[in-house]
Amino acid sequence: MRYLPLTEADRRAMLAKIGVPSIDSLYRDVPERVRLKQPVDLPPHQGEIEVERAILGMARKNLGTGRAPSFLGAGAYRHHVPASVDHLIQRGEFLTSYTPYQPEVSQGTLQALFEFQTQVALITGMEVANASMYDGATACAEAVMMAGRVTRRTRAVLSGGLHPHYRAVTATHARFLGFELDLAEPDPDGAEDLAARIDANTSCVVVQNPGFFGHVRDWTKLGEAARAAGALLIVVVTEPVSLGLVASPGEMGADIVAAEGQGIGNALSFGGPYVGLFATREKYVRQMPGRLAGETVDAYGRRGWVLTLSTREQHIRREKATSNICTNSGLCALAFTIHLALLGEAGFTRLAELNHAKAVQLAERIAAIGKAEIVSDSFFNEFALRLPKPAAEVVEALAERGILGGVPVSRFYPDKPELATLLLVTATETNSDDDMARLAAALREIL
Amino acid sequence: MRYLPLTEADRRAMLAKIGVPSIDSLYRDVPERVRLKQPVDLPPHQGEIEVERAILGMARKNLGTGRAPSFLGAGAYRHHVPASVDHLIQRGEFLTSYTPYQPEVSQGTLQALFEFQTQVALITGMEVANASMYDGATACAEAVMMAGRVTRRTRAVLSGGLHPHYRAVTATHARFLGFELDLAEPDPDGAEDLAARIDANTSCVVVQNPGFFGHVRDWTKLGEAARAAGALLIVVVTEPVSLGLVASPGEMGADIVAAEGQGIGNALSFGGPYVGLFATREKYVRQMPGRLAGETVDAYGRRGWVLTLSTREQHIRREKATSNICTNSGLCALAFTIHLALLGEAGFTRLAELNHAKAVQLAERIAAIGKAEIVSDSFFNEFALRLPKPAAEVVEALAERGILGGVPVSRFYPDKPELATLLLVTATETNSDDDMARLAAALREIL
Amino acid sequence: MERDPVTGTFTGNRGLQIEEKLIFEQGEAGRTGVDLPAPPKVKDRLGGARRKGAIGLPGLSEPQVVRHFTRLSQKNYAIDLGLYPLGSCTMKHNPRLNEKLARAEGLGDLHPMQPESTIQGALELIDTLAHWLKALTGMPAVAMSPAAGAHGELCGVMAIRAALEDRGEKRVRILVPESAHGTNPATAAACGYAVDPIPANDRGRVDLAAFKAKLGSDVAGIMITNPNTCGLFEDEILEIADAIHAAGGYFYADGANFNAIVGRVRPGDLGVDCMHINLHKTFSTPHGGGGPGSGPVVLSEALAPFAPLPYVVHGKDGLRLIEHDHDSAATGKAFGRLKGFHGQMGMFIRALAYMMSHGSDGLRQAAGDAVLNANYLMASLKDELTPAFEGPCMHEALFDDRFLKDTGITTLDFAKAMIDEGFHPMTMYFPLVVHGALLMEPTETESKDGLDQFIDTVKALARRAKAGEAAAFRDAPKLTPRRRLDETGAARKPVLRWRPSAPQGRAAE
Amino acid sequence: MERDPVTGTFTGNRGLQIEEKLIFEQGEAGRTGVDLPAPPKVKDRLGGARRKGAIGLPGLSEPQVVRHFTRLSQKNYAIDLGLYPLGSCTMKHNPRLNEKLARAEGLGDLHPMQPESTIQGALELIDTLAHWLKALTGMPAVAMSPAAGAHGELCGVMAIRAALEDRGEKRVRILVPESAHGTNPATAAACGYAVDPIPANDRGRVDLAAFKAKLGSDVAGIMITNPNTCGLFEDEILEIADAIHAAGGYFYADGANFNAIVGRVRPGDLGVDCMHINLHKTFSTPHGGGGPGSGPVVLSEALAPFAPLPYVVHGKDGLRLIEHDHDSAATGKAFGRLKGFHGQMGMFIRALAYMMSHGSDGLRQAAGDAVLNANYLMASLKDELTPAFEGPCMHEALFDDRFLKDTGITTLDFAKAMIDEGFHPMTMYFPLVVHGALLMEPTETESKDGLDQFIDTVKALARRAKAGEAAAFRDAPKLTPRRRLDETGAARKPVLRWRPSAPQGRAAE
Ligand SMILES: Cc1ncc(COP(=O)(O)O)c(C=O)c1O
Ligand SMILES: Cc1ncc(COP(=O)(O)O)c(C=O)c1O
Repeated sequence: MRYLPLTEADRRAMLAKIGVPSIDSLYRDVPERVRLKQPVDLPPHQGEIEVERAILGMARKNLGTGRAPSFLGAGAYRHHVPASVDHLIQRGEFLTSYTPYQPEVSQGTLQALFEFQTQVALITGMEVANASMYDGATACAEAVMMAGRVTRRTRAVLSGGLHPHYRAVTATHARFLGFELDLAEPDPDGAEDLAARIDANTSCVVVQNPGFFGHVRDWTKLGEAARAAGALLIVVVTEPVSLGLVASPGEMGADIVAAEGQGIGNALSFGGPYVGLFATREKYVRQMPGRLAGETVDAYGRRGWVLTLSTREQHIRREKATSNICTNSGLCALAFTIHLALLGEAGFTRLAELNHAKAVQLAERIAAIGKAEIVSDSFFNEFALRLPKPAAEVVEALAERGILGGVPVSRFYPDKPELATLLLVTATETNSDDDMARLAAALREIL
Repeated sequence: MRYLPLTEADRRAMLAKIGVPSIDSLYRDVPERVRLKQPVDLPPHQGEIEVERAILGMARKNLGTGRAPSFLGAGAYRHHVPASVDHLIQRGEFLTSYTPYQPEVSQGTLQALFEFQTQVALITGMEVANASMYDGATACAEAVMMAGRVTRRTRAVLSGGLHPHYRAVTATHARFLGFELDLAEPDPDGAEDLAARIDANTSCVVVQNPGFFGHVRDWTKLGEAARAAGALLIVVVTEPVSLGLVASPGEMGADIVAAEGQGIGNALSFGGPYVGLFATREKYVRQMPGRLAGETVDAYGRRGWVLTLSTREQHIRREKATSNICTNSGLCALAFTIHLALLGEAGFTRLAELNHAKAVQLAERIAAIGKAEIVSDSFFNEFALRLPKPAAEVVEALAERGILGGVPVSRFYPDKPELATLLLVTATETNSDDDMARLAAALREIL
Repeated sequence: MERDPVTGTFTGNRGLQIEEKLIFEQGEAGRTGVDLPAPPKVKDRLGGARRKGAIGLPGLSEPQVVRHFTRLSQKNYAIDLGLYPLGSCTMKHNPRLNEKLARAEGLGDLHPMQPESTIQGALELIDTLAHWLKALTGMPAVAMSPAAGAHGELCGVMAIRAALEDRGEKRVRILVPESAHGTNPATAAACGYAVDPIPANDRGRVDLAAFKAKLGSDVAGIMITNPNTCGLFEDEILEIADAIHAAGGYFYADGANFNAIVGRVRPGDLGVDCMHINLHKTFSTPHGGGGPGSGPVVLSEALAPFAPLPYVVHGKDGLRLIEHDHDSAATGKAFGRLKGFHGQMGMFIRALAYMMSHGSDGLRQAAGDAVLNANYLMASLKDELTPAFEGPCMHEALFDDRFLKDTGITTLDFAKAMIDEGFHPMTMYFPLVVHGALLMEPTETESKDGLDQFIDTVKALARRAKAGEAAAFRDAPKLTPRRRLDETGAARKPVLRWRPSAPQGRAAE
Repeated sequence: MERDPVTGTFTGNRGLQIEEKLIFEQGEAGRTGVDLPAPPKVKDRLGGARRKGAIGLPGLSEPQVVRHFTRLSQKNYAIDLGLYPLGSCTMKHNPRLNEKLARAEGLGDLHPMQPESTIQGALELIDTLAHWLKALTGMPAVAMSPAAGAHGELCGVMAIRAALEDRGEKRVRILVPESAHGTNPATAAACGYAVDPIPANDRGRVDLAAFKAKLGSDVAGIMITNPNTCGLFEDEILEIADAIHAAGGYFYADGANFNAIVGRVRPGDLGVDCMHINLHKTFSTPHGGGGPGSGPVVLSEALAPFAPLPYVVHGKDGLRLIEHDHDSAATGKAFGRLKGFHGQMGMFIRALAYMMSHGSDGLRQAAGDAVLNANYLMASLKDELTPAFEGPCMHEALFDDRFLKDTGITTLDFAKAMIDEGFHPMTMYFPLVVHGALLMEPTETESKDGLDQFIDTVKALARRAKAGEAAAFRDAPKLTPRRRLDETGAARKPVLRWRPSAPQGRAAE
C-alpha cells in the first residue's frame, strides 16, 4: 500500500508505546455492534497501472473537446491554457498547502490571492474583490443574499438573460432563506424591461453580460434606475474573457459583480471545479462573503500579506457569518491569476478580440447556409441560432459526425417549446478555420 | 514574443546606455558580407495553440505504445513510470538547473546524484558508480576505452550476445582511437566460447546479461578466465529491471558494468534521452569517465555533497581527460533514482518477478501455437522466437492489426539471412493478459 | 544600493530565499506572455458596448511569470514539504497519479453540456464514485454536486428542511454542539434555522442530558461531527440518533472526520440521515491553498427524494443525467439546484483514483493508521503537554494550554516556534470548548520517523517553554520569509488590492 | 534533543528550509511506494542465474519519496528562480509547452524499434527539425544522433578524420585555441589526434599569425568556437577558414555560443565544415541539473557523406530511417554509429517546439536581445569591474579579476557573495586565457528590471570588496542550505556512495 509509510514493525512499536494490543482496540469508543469486522464489500487495493487502466477506460467512452471540433459554451468555455499555468499550479507548495492561516509560511498563496483580487477588481472595473467562491452560480446567489443584507430588503429581480443554473441556484437559496424572486421570462431577444420590475422592497436587479442568449448590453441605465430606487445592480459574467473587449460592469455602475472565472486558466473538466469571482464597492466590503487577503507588515516592517476581515466569516462569526463558505476555489483562482498574468493587458485584449472575430466569422458562415437565423442582435463569442428543427436533434446529428456543435437551449428549458429550436454556439481562439468549415458543412447537410 | 521580456522602450534605454544606435551595430565585429539582413527563410513566430497543433499533428501519425499492445524491447523497455516521478523531475529546481558546480546552491541535485550512484552500485553489485553517461551504448564504449587505460592493452573481445548498437558504437571509437576489436558472431543460441578469444593483449571481454537474444548466463567463469589473463570483464545490461531477479554483474566478478538505465524511470521516447549507468571497482575510480558526486562537510561541519575527482574530467584535464563527456543524463538519472526509491527492495524485486512471469506466460502462449520456436534457453522478460517466415513481415502484419509485436533481428542484422526469421519479443508489467491474448491470436492468424 | 538591515544583503534576498514584488510592480505595457494570432478583421457585433479605457493589467513575459510564481511557491509550507498536522483538515499525501488522471483526454476536456451520448464514461465515473461512497457509508443515496464541505452542509440541511416541509412541518431550530466547526451554525442560519447550541460534557462529547432537554417538535435536526472536533468518537451516538428521530428531527452528520472511521464504521449504521464527505480530506484531493474541494452528501431513504439536481440514473440506453425535476426519471421532489453544472468532476476523478488505489482493505488500513498515528502522538506527548480529555483519541490528538500555564507563552507563540523548527503548526484555538486548544491530526501518511522527530521537537519546545524562555517564543518565527505579521493593522485599514499609489510598507525589494 | 548551534533550532531546520537525510537512512524493509499485482506463478526460466542476496535498496512509501525529492529540490538554484548568468552555458528560460509536447501520446511513448509504417510522424519531426537547423546554419546536412555538445564534437571530428582517410590522408594534429572549452581538446584526443594549442591575441581572438604558422599538411583541422569563449566574434574568421581549407584541413566550429548569432549569421557563410549545436543551450531544452542534452552536427558537402548512422531520408513511400551503410539509400561512407537508437528524440521535440514558437523573426530577435543584454551588463559594470577586452561583446561579458587586486578577495569569493544575494554566479576561471575570469551570460530571457537589480548588486559588492571587507567575502555564502564545502577533503578521501557504516560528517539531522 504505497501511500502508507507505517510498517508492521512500526505499528507494533507504536501500539506498545500506547499500551494497547491492536489498532482495533483504539476504536473502543465505537459501540461494538456498529464496528465493521470486515472490509466493506468493494474491490481491494490496486496499483497505478490498474487504476489508470480503469479510469482511462472510462475516459475513452467520452468524446472530449480535445478530439472533436467543439462549439460549446453556455457558461463554460474552452480556451487554450498555456502549459506553464498547469505546471505552476501543480507545484507541491501550491497544490498541497492548506488555506493560508499561518501567514509566515503562506506568503506564496497570500500574495497570489492579493494579485488575484486585484486582477478581478481590474477586469470587472470594481473596487474590491474576494479570494474566490465555488463558481459563478453560487457567487450569483451569494451576491443576491448580500444585496439583501446591504439594503435590508427581501425581493430580487432576475433577468431572463441570466444563466438558468444561476437562476436556479439563487432560487434554491431564496426558498430556504425566505426571500422573494421576480424571475423574468427567458429572453432570447434581449428585449425585457427590468427597470419596470423594481419596487420599494427590491434589493437588487441581476443581469448577465453578455447575456445567456449572447447579446451584449450597456446596463448603465438600469443601474441608475436601481440606485434611484435604493436597489443594487448585480452584473453576472459567465465568460470572463469577454471583459477584455466588452465594457466592464464597473463602468456600467454595477454594485456587485458575480462571475464565472473558469474561462481564464481553468479546464472544462465537465463542469467543475470552477472559480467564482466576486467583486463589489469598497463600502460594502464588510458585507461580502468569502475570504480576503490584505496587505500588512511583519515584525521587521517588511511588506507581507495576511487573511483579513475574517470577522465576516464562519470560523469567527459562526451563525452570524456573511456566508457559510470555507473551502473555496483557491487553486482555480491561482490558475486564473497565472493565466491572466501571462496574458497581461495586451494579451487579454487580443484574446478577447480574437474570440469575437472568430465568433463573427462563424456567425457569417452559418448565416450563409441560409437555414439558421442568428437571434442575438449583438454578441461576444457566443450567439443563439434559431434552427428549422429542434436543436437537441441537430446536436445529436452533429455528435454522430464527431462534432460538438453547441448547446441546445432546451437542455435548460425543456418545458418551453418556444425555445426548442434555439442553439447556443460559441467560437473561441481554439477553433481553427477547419473546425468552423466542418461545422458549417455538417450543418448544411443536417438542416 | 512570449519568451522575450525586453520591451521596445527597454531596448532603446539599454542601447542608449551602451552608446550604440541599434542592436545591429553590436554585431560590428561580424564581417559585413556575412551579416544576414533578413530573417532566415523559415516560418515566423507562433503561439502555443499553433505549435501544439503542428506537433500533435505529427504525433498522431505515429502509433504509440500507449495505444497499442506492445512487445518491443531490444534495448528499450516499456515500463510503467509512477506519476510522481514525472511530476518531481519537472520541478523547476531540478529541471532548470545546471550541472551542480556551485554546491552551496546545488545540494538537491548533488544529494540525488549521490543516491543515484549508490543505487547503481547496489543493483549492479559494484563498489562505485558514476553520475551517468549518455546511454548504455556509449557507456559500453567508454567501458572498453577505460579497460584499455587500466590494462594498457589494445584489444577488446565483444560477445555476439552484445546489443548490435553497443557493438557498433564501440567499433566506431575503436576505429578512431585505433584499438582492435574481436567481434564474435551474433549468437542466438548463447553458445559462444569467449574465454578462448582472450589473449595477452586483451584489455577486456564484453558480455551482455541477459543477452541480446534473451538468454541469461552466469559469467563468473569467464570473469575468472579474463582476470587470469590480466583482462577485465565488462558486463553490459540493457534491461535494468532484470537486476531485481538476475544475479548481479558484481556477483559474477565484473570489473566494469555498463548499462542502460532507461527501463527504470524513463519513457521510451523513440530512443532518447536515456541514461547510461557506469559502475566499477573502487580501485579503478580514477580511470572512470564521467562526473562523480562525493560526500564532504561544509564550513560548519555539516554533511554535504560536491562534485569530486574532477581531475579526471575535460574541464580540468582537457586532452588528458578520461572522456570528453560534459553534459550527461542528469535528469534521466534523477528519474531513475526517484523510480527506484519508490520501488525499494520489495517493489524492485517484485517488478522483476512480475516481468519474468509475464514473459514466461507469453512464451508459453506462443509456444502453444506450435508455429514458433523459443530460441532462448533461458530469459528474463525478452526472448527470441524463430518464426516460419521473415520476422520483419510478421511485424508488419501485426502492425496492420494495431499490435506492436516485437523487434525483428533483421532490423539490426539485415545482411545475415540466417537471422531473418528471428523475432525478439518482450513482456513487461504493462502487458495485460488481454494484450497477450491479442498477440497470440494475431500470430495464430499470420503464421 | 544599501544593505538590508534584516538580511545583511543588498537585495534583501537570503541565498535561495528570494524576495518577489507584485506582478503589478513588474509589468510593462505591450509585453505579453501569450502569443496569439492577429484577429481576423471583422465588423464588430458588440452592439456598442465596447470597453473604453485600459484595464490596467501588467504585461509580463512567460519567463517572468514562471519565475514569479515559482518564487512565491517557495514561500509556502505544504504537505509535500513536511508534517502538516492541522487538526480537522486531514492534510494527507496527495498522489500525483490523481492529478494526471484528472487531466486525461476525455475527462479534463469534457464540456459539461455535451450530449449524453458523448459522456457515458463521465457518468459512469460519477456513478462508480457514488457507489463507493454509498458502500463506505452504508447509505442508500448520495448527492454529488456540492462543491465543498460547507456546501454539502447546505445540501443536507436543505434536504432536511425540504423533507420536513414535505411532511407539512415547519420546524425552526437546529441543535449544534458548541464544539462544532463554524460552518455548521453558519449553514443552519443560511437555511433559515435558529441555532441552538448544546454543551459538551466533561468527556468532550455531546452532553446527552442537555441535548435531550433541548428536543422538541420545533427541532428540525441535530448536526453532529463524529468523530467530533475533539478527536473523540461520540460514544452515545446511537442514543442521540434514536432521540432525534423519536422527536421527529433528522440527524445531520458532519463527515469532515470520516477519515478516522472509513472502512471501520458506516455512518448509515449510526442512524445518520445525511452526511457530507469532504473528498479533499478523507479522499485526498489536494487542498490547493484553500480549495477547490468537493462535498458529496450521502442521504438516508427519508431524505433521498429531496436530493438536489442534477443526478445520474441508469436509463435503458445507458446512464442519464437528470437535470430537471419534471423529468420522468426524476423524483419530483428535488429541493433545487446548488451549483452550476454537475459537481466537481475534477475532484471526483482524483477521489475515485484514490479509493481504487487503496481499495476496501487499504482504506480500512488507512483509517486505522490515522488513528494509530494520533494515539501515538497522544501517548508520546501526554506527559509533556496537557491532553484535553482522557482515553484514546481517534484520528487527532487534542491538548489544551495548561502546560503553558504561567509561562507567559500562548498557544499561538508555541505554534510559531514550531514553524521555525520546520513544522506546520497544529490547529489552534479550535474546538472552542477547550482552552487554548492544540489539535493535532497527523494523518496516516506520516511515517513513524517523521512523527518521532515531531514528538521530540514538541517536547523539547515544551521544556524550553517551561524553562521560562518566553521571549524566544514571542519572537518566533525568526527563520521564515516573513516574521509575525500585523493582522490587527491589516483589518483596521484594509488594503485588499494593489493600486499604483498604494502604501507599500517598507518595500520588500 | 539539543539545539543545533548553527540554526538555533532543535531540528536543524530553518523554517521552510528543511534538512533531509539520504533515502538509505529512511528505508524500512518491506515498505514500498509502488503497488504491483502478485506475479503469476510460473516455472522460472532464468537458467539458474537468479540473484541470491538482498540488494540493499531502502523501502519508502510514496509520500516519503515525494517529500524527499521536493525538499531536495528546494536546495537548488534554477532558472525558474532567478538570473543564472553562467557564461558559455546559455541558461535561458525553458518553456513548459515543450515539456508537455515531449510527453504527448504518439511521441513520448514511441519505441525506437517500431516498424517504419508506425513512426512516420516521428521521422517527420526529426526531418523538420533538421530542416530548421540546416536553414539557420546555412549548411547542407545535419547528423542528428549526438547526445550532447561534446558528443557532437566527436561526431564532427570523426567525420573530418573519415573524410581525410577517404582522401587517403593521415593527418595527426588538430589546432585548438587556448580559450577553447575543455571538451574541444578532449575530443580531439579521443579521436586520436594530437592537440596543438593556438594562443589568443590581445583582442581575445585567435592569433592569426600564430595560427598560420601552425598550419601544415599534418593538420587535420581547427576547432573554433565562434563567438568565442571570451564572448567575442572571431572577426578574422573568414581568413581563418580560408587558410585552413587552403592547407587541406577542415574547420570545426563549436556551436555552443550559437545563441548569439542565430538568425543573424549563418555558420555556413563563414566556411564552417561542421558545427555541433547544443539544443540544450541555443534551443532551450532544459539542462536538468547536468543533462540530458542533444548535439546535432551540421555538415558541409565535403563531410556530409561521412555522417554517422542512422539518418532520415525521403523514400518513395514516405520517410525512411537509414540504419545501415549498405542500405541502397545510404552513402556507403558513414563513419559509424555514435549512440544507441536514433538520437535524443525528447530533446528534438522540445527544440522544434521552441523554434516554431520563436519563428524565424523571433530567433533573430532572441539573438539580438541576448547580445543586447550582455552589452548592457558590460556597459553598466565596466567602470566598477575590469573588462577583459575592449569593445562590444556578443552574448556574454567577460571580466578579469584586476578589480579585486589587493583586496585579498578572489573571483571565487566574489562569486560566493553573489550567492547570498540570490544570484547564481557567473562562470569563473574560464576561459583560461583571462586571469580570474568572470564570464557573464545573461541570455535574452532576462528582463531589464532583473538585469538592473543584478548590476546594482554586483556594483555594490565590488565597492564593498574594494572597501576592504575581505572577511565577509571569504565567509560567504552564509545564507544557503550549506556554506562552503570542503572540496579538497572530498577528493582526498572520496566517499562516492552511501554505505551502512559510512562516516556521516556531523549528521545533518
Ligand atoms: C469539522 C468541519 N466541518 C466542516 C468543514 C467545512 O468543510 P469545507 O472547508 O470543505 O467547506 C470543515 C473544514 O475545515 C471541518 O473541519
Ligand atoms: C564552448 C563549449 N563547448 C562545448 C561544450 C560541451 O557541450 P555539452 O556540455 O553539451 O557536451 C560546452 C558546454 O558547456 C561549451 O560551453
